[in-house]
Amino acid sequence: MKFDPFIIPFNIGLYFIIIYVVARSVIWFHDLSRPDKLRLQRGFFGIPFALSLKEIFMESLIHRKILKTNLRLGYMHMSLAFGWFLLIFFGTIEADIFGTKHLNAPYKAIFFRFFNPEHGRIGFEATYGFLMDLILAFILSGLLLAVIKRFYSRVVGMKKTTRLKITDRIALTSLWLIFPSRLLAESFTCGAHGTGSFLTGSLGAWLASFLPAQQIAYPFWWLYSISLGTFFILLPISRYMHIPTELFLIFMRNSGIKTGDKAGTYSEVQTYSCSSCGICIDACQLNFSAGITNIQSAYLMKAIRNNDDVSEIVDNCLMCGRCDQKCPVGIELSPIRMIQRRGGEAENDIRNIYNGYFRSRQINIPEKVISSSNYSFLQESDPQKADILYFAGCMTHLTPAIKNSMIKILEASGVKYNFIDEQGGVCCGRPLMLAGQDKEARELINYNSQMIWKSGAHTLVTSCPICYKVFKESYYLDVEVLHHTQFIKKLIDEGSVKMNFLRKKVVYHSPCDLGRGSGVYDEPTEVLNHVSRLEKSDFEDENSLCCGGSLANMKISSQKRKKIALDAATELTKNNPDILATACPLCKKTFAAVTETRVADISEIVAEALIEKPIKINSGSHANSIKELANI
Amino acid sequence: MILEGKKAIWNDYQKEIADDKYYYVRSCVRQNFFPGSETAFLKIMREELKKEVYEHPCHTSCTGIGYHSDIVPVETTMTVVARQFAIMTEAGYENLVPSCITSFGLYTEILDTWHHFPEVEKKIRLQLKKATGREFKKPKNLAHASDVIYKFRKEIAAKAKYKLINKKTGEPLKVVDHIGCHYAKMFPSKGVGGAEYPYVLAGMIEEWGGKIIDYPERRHCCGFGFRQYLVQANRGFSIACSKEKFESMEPFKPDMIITNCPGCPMFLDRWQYVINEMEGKRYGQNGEGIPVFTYEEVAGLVLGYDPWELGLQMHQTDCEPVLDKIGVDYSPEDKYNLEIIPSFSEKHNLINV
Amino acid sequence: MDKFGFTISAGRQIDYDSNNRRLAEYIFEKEPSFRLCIECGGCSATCTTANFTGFSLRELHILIKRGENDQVRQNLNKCMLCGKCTLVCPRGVNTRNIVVLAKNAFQKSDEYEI
Amino acid sequence: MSKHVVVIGGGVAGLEVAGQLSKAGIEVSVIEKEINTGGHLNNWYRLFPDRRDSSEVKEYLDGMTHNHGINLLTNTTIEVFKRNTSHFLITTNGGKELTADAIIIATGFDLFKSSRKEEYGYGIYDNVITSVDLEKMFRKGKIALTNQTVPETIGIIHCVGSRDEKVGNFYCSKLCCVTAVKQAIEIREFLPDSKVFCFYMDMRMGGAFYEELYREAQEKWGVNFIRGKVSEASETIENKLLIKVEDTLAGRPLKMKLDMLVLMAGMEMSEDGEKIAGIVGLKTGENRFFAATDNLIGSNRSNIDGVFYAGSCTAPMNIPETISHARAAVVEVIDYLNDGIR
Repeated sequence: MKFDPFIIPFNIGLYFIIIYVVARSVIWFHDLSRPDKLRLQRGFFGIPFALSLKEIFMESLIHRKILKTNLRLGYMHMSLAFGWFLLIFFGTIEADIFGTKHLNAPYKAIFFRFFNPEHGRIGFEATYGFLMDLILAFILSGLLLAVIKRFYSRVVGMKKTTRLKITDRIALTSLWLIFPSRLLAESFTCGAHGTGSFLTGSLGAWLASFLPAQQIAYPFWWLYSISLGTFFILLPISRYMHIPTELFLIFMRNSGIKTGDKAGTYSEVQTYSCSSCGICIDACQLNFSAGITNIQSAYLMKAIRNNDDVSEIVDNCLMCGRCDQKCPVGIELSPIRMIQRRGGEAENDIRNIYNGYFRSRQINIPEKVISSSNYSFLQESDPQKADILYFAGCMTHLTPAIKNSMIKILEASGVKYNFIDEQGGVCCGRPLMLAGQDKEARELINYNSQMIWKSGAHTLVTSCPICYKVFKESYYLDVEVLHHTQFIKKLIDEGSVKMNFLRKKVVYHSPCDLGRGSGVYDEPTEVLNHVSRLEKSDFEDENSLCCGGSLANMKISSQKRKKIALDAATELTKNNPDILATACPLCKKTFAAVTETRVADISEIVAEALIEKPIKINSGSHANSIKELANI
Repeated sequence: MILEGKKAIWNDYQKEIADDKYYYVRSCVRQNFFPGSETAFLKIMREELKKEVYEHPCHTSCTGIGYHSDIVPVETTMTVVARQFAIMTEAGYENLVPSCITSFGLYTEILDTWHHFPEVEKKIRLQLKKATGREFKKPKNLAHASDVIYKFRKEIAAKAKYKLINKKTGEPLKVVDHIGCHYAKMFPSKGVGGAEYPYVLAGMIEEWGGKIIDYPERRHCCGFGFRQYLVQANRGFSIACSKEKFESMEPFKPDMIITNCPGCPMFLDRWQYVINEMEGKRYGQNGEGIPVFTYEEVAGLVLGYDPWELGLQMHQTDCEPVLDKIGVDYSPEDKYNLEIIPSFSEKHNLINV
Repeated sequence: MDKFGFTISAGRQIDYDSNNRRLAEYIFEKEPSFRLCIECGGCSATCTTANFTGFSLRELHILIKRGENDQVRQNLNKCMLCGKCTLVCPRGVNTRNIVVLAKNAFQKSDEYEI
Repeated sequence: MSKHVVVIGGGVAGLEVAGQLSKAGIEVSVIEKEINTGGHLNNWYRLFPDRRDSSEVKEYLDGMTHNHGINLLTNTTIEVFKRNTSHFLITTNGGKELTADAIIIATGFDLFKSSRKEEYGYGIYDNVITSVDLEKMFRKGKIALTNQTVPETIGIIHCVGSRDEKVGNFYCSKLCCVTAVKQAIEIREFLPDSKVFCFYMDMRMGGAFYEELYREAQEKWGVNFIRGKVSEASETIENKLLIKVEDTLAGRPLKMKLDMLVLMAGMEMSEDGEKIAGIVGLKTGENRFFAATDNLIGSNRSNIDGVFYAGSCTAPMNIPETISHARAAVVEVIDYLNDGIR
């Protein structure tokens, strides 16, 4: 037998998806900026390609990251992806070795059992058949988990599972049908011919014992083919588009392409690469503390793919970056969210299937219309010259203890500094950026930049991680920008300040913009280790919690903020530390409102430990009297 | 609107008004603004009501305009007023009837001040004595001229030739009453009907057949406000005040406005012209303005006096629509005929005939 | 008109009934905490912008509620969105979102036809 | 022989005093000028802050009087009051003579007569009503304008007759703010489509759970609060009420049209209290309420030995305060009866 009409649905689907993916790849490549194109070209002939292959194997097939965070969920994804891959891989080899000729059309491998019903009775053939049954059983076990997850997500250790739209449902159904229909089709065929291994053979024999196996097999081959064909055709308009897209994403990422601040190919590839696995939903504090369950990144990606109005989703996010860290696909979720914030509200198109395949791409997000200069009232600044600038930041002015501690430390260190916003400064601009108002933010950035430049300083120290992040990322400065924890670490290393060791148990809360946002994890903990007994918590470094006070969330109510803060503080103070330390005025203020534990900024702890006037042992001057000794 | 409620308030605010032997003091500005009005008052009092009204040639301005414009100090004003009282005392009268609302308000205010601060009165008496050698008795009764007309509104109605009724439809004319701010706003108990629901003009209108309109901005100043008008740059505020009133009364479709103050008819009348010049807007019906009258003019009309003798040709907003509605017998062609005017007024233009 | 040497002055009165309060309704709907303001002025006192120029978030809230949209538009963009106001607000009003919503509303339409 | 105390006034304070004294074994007579006891409670629908039905408090007070054998003289006023060395002689309007060992004055308050604020037009404009009129509407279960239509915009003016030198009341009546908030909520409950505006000078939400109620009014019921004293109201041609107020927080005058205006009448010394002050010879204060001998530790004591005050005849009080004040009066009376001195 060489051909049977039932393979037509499969063939249509297969060739459609191959053509679609190729066409789409070409379009995506075409839309890349020139530097990114070069990066991709260079990547193709270099190490990135090898790295990508490895990553594709590890992440797209094995799903290493998901396995690490959630074994059962990882197994589910692995069994489906890797299992299917194995099935195709060994199926193709099977068809090549045992088939009538070499180099077969794909359908010959997929429907091998149909075309070779007598195959696999003895010897090596039987062993190979055993392998194929094993792989199928592997997939089916994962499928079983997937089905259960859909109806009861906790089985796979997930608190929430993603909600589906109609095309996703059809695609999902066809996906679910593929493997059971293959099992049944093969089993009936095997039953009729007395072939097959432990799975198909046994099941087939049993079914054949009371059913006309030969007649029933044929419809199941049709079903198998239709399921495959349907799945392939729906792939581009369902979330399963992530399967081919992710390969593209991995390659782009390894070639060094970044999201940037405008929508483009890379952000689009990323949104398509989201498999809606839901790990971001579980990571999200808005979900598990505040009960806000419709704004998480998976939903945002889906809404962008669907061209839905995302305005309600994008602004309701703390931008803590926990989901970025957890995303198994490595999608830069926060930058994509920022792109949407900048874009304002998208027009809601009339949705149809056609749009699903050939929709207007995300490149054309309408720019917000911004009125002319808003901050013309700002007087030109004339700062004092200084080596080091201290910029407390708006929020720090609401936590005078931090400000005063920093002054104490700066004075003790003996550096020549200028407290640049002592009388209240101009906002750093990040809050505006977080609201998607980059142009306004740029006005403030220019103002502050000018001030910093005029001061002639070489170092800029700030107490606020929000300011720190924007100084680092969006200011064009020729000064070294340091968060005060980094600065204190430097002072300690240089020996400019001396400290007592405080016999206090301290737990450190890493602020989002400092830790995940700017990658400053070590200095704060090193400083704390230097002056106190720093204890471990369950939420450290990348896994830190958000205090809930984040300026990034425009929508959340104060009650929900409080709930997030309370949950986070409860977790962090589980072991009754003396101090809940943080490195951000906003975190401090937020936590202080919800916990009995003393909340202090690292600068406060350092200032407390500071030996303000160290007795200079080797200095020429020495005390003339006991009273004088007491005074120095 | 619950009329009983209003009546209860009107009953609360009744004042004593002398019934004869009046010492009448004219307004500084009215003789220029609406020269027929004061003359008409004298004619009505003397000829229709047969009352004794005395005027003194040495009477001066009460300085109210200067006082309210922060030009004349209060002690100076009080001394000037003390002199008026002295002249009245010398003439043997004790029922003071000012024609001007501001004078009335000022006299009331000064008498009240002296009542509460007798040492001030003593000081003023001394100052008057030093300056002029005069002494005075305080008036026994102080009533505004409109109070007097209010008191005799029924007598006037009995002699009336016309009623404030639209002759064609038989409907009462809709009348807006506007009370001068200084009449009762400072001392509600000194005004007929008080400050919130003044009855002095409403009583006349009701008696003479018209219907009073109660519109939201009835309390609002006409826009004179002294300082607002005296400085040209401020006149925009003055006219804005009048405009606010007109806009508020417009939906009620008033036939006419009646006033009891020297400034109010002036501004309500002239500003209608200016608003029309500036914005092309008129507030009356059929593209006309709303005619503005003094209470003496209305009384004169009711009694059948000739409109031109009453000085209605001096109005900038034409009065003819109202005359036509009432059915007044007048000759339009004589509006500016100077010859007929003295025949009415020559007698009463003289003091104390 | 010039010939009089003055014009009719515009009143300062807020005409509540003829003002367009769609902006306020829009913000009430999107940010219910807008209702909770008790006009303490804490936001204005701590305001970064108010340190430099005449700007009162408290007054801005009132003007939005009264439909004095022109005045709102003239001042709204002075806000730097730094968020201190949200932190000091004793009633938990989400002050920043109110500013952002108003900005968005003005961007959508000049006539506040939200 | 058991002692006899006469309580003048059968409102909240009077009944509470009577009940408590009776429980303590003292013979009590209550003189009430109206046919029914309960005083102002009879006019109220629900009570702040928890919006319980006023009848619940009424039931409690009735229980006090019925269960303890109190001699209740309704429809009764005092004509003559005399003092002998150790007791008081009272002659009522019916000619009845009572001998008392001590007297408790519990004459309560009168609501400010809103028509005295002429600029608001109470009794003149159709749809200007007082807080009591509104409570009556609540009781009837229907809020309607005089033309029987349903109001859409309703304004509530605080401080009518309170903190107002022009009507001779310098003091704060203290309860009108919370009454306004309570009534605003109730209006919104009755008329979900209505808009309610409260015009206040200060929100004086000092009592327990008052501020919470205020917040609820803003948050849940969307009541609008505009800070400023309404200067005047007038009727428009559509028979709406045009009010003028300064929106002091915007620093600008404001005008708006309303369908209905509710005046939060303040509390004043009752007229009958004033009469009794004259008959008995009791001192009254600058606020015209009965003057206690000591504002800190003797707010129940009068200038006459054996005569004590209970409740809002001494100052504006809410119900829990009145009840507490009444119970305090009971202690004072018992002390007096035991020791013969106060």
